[in-house]
Amino acid sequence: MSDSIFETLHIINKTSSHTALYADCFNTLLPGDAIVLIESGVFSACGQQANDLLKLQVPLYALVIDIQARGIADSINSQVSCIDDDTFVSLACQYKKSISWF
Amino acid sequence: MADKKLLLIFRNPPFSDSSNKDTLDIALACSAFDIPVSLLFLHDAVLQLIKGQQSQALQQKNLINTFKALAMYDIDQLFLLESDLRRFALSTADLTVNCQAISESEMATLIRQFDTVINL
Amino acid sequence: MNRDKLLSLLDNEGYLLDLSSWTKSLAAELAELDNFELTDQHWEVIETVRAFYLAYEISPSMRPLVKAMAIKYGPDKGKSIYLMKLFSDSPPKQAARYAGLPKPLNCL
Amino acid sequence: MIISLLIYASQNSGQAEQTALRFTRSALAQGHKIHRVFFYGETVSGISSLKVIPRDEIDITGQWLDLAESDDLDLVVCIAAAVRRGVLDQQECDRHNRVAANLVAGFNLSGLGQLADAILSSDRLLTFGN
Repeated sequence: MSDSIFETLHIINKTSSHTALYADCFNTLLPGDAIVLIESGVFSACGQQANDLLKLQVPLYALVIDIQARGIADSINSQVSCIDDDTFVSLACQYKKSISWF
Repeated sequence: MADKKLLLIFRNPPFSDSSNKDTLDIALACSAFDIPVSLLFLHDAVLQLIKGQQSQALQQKNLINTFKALAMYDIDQLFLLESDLRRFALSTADLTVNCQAISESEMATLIRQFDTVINL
Repeated sequence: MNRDKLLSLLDNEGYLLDLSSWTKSLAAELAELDNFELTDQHWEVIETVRAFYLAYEISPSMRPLVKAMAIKYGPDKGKSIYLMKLFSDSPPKQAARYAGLPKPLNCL
Repeated sequence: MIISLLIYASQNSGQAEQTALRFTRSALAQGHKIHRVFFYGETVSGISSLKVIPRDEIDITGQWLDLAESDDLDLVVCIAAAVRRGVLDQQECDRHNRVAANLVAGFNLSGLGQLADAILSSDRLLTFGN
């Protein structure tokens, strides 16, 4: 078993139009956490929303399969780490727990 | 078997989809397995707890009475946000169960203490 | 009531189909069907699960039943061992059946 | 690691189940143990053998079964959620005097205790929902 050194992995699968969901997630973030954007959540890896998320100072990941499916590969903020399913699983193991925001 | 502390998050008002009931059922089931369960009521979920709900005319089973049973299942760690109480002009005295009102920053540290979080 | 009539009121697990048709004498007949004799101590439990259901709209599982018994009848009767000795099946299930309540969820 | 999944989604909205399936495949490929996949809420409506999938669409339920066969997955459907949505195995069909059982073979109906056990027995619980 690999050692868990990170805290909470926040998994978001909705667009930022779900303002309450994003607010809840932000309110619970602490240093040591990270955010993974999946499904419709990957739209938040672009534009102003990406800037807002990066300001939170936690690692920001986005599932590449969902990015490609939505045709936004060219618009992803360069500071977002685009990950495949295997890395998603690795993150889920490296962080002590996950919270799914949906 | 390691002790697992479980946090269940409620986010919906009464008479919405089944997620409040589904989450409550998880709480009762986990209590039977001696899993320590705490509950966090966010935003509209606070409205689920208002005293004096009379839903007979809706012909829909009301969860409020089952929430009152939580203490009988030794589930007494219930949390909500001070900001939500202010938003809905409520106080904890308006609620049918005994809840602890916390700030957003306290919520973040609260969540840290749990091994598993379910947020339906 | 004859056996067939009585069985027609129950589901396959012996729980009453129409919860509103419960009476004390029906409870006694349901127990008789199991060759089980209801004493005053059993009636205390049956009344406790009924009161629990009326208050909370849920049939109690073991832990809350024990707690409800302790509140009403004191620590000696608020023990799972006391209830286990009293009933032949799982106490929350058997008491719910005689009390005309739905099967308790999540019963171990 | 030992991982369990809780799926709380509808097959007719969103892609949560597809994401969960890919996650499961990837976790198994990396050598992790999937202790249980627990299907809850609206998800269970889709685990009916009476469902007809258009020929040009993917049958996600069938994909779970393929994975269960190759990797011995424990696919548990919440019994209370299933029965109220008309998804019955033979035992529940008999119990409630219904015309037919329709739970897809390979999935098992059981109580929320199986979710509690999954929480206790796993290093991680991942929720996929919509």
